[in-house]
Amino acid sequence: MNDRASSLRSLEALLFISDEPVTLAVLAQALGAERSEVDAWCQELARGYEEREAGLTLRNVAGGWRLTTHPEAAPVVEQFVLASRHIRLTKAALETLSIVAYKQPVTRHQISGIRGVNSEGVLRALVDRGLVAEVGREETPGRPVLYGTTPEFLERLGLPSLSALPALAPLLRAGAGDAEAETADTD
Amino acid sequence: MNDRASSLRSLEALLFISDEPVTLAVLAQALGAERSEVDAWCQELARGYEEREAGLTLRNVAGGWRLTTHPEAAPVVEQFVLASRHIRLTKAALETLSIVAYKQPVTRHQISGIRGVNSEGVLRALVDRGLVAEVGREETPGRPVLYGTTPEFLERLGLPSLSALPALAPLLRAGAGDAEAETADTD
Amino acid sequence: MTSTAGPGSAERPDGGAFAVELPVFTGPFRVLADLILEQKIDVCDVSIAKVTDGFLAHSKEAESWSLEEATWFLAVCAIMLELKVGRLMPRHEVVDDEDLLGVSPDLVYARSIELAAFRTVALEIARGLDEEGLRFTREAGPPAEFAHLYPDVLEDVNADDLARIAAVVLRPPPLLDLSHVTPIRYTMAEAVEAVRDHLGRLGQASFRDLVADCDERIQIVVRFLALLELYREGMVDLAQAATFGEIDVRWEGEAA
Repeated sequence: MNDRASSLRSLEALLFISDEPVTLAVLAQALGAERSEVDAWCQELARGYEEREAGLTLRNVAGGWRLTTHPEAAPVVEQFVLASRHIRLTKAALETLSIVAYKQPVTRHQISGIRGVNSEGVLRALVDRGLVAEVGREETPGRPVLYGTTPEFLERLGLPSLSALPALAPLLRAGAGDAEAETADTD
Repeated sequence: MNDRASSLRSLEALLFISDEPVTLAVLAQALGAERSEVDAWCQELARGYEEREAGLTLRNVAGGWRLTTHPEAAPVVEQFVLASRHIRLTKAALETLSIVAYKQPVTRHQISGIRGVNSEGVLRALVDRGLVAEVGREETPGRPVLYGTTPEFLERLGLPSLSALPALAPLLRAGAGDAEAETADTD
Repeated sequence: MTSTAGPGSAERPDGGAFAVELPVFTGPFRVLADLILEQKIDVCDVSIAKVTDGFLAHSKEAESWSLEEATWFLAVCAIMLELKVGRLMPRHEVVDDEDLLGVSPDLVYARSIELAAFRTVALEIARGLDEEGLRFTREAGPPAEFAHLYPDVLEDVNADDLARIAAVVLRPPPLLDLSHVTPIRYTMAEAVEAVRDHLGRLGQASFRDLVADCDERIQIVVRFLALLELYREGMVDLAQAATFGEIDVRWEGEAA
């Protein structure tokens, strides 16, 4: 077995035992390899799973590489563990979560301003679920708490980083007519 | 994707999320297939791992099929466990141990709820260390395992019995004061 | 105060004559009020008590005491107080800044687009969460064979250390940081109900009667705010014969 094959083997084992996304830096150190090299190996592994229609998938989420089961295996897995990883959020919670995601760091007051309703309860629920967290205080009188999304948020969304969120700008340029239609739709 | 491929995919996913050998009976029920069929699929998967020199290996051990890391990856895995997880594990283990000590009998789910993070791995490490043990099953759906501390735990701490553990109530009250002071500091 | 000087008057009385001197702002009160309503100054940074003291002093010195100015001042103070209550009170779902302020059509327009954009991405986020919910991670950590490598957790740890850790982990999380707020237990809704109940039966009463059952000053303040709210809605009429004199309240709404 050559070095590369051996490294791929160790890499897969490390990903298997990790209970969180593993950064390239950590993997590179463990494998004694360059980050770019490890990145290429991860992509190779990921492709391999895909090609052989495996029960596992490897993806870059929340700043690291993580093995998960394939979505198509979900019905069987859910039955097996008698649990669902599905999180159901209310419309208000989703709206608030979106605002935090795009506007972070953001104060509760600013969120309420955008939503037009008090958002304290819904914000607290998001904090309780680990999707949102306090990330600091604004340096203005009263020093209000600033909120941001957590790594778990990215993980739950399967995104490598915040920059992978869908772009907001095109939506902001949309006319008010569209906006109203949209609002009516989602209500 | 045909039925067989789909079953193989689900099978691999089931083996991936299990941390102990899974019996053919359990797998067969989960997949809605015959035991002999499942056995053949497991052998096929196992051969697949071997052929592509994977980091994982699927073995038929006492009691069932078990997916684990390949022995050749062991040195890297050991280093990884030693190096990158040491501090995190100690803190997580102490937290988990303290919860078991004061809340016993307690389920894994309850512990994870209190800590706010999945505590399966760390709990198992404590069981392996002989500090925590299964003490029964909760009579609720799924009959989750209840955990408690062992005589060895008391011995290590030099305590005659669990009732000799320091009372928590005064610490909780004192802590509340600290928390307020902390809050005031950050204001 | 009479109904002739209600906030509905076409011409807003000029409050510019009255100036304030505060750490956050020095200048005409009217400007301060505008800055607060435009959310350029945080209402929580303004001591309404100090402003009120200033206004009373100003009123005494003024040659002609303007009822309209006083009414306007009171209305603005009431809004600021309610804004402040809304900002400080936890779990207060009723009061919303914009309900009180009214918002310019331009701002409403801009915000409707922004909110619609967030609602659209919220749908995508929901979809992402749904899809991701189908993937399961392995939480078991390293296989049992590697457990011997785990650090000995009880090394250098005694029972007291363990208890301290337990106390930290098991302590119920503080719900809200209220260290900066005196707890307020009285709500506008309750106060409105109390006034409505009292006046609905008797038709009219003095303010003194309406607050006879109040235990704390803050309760009286909230009851007064409730009166102003009812006045704004045209449910009550207010009359005060002399400065600091008895306020007579007459029910204008339907009988309870």
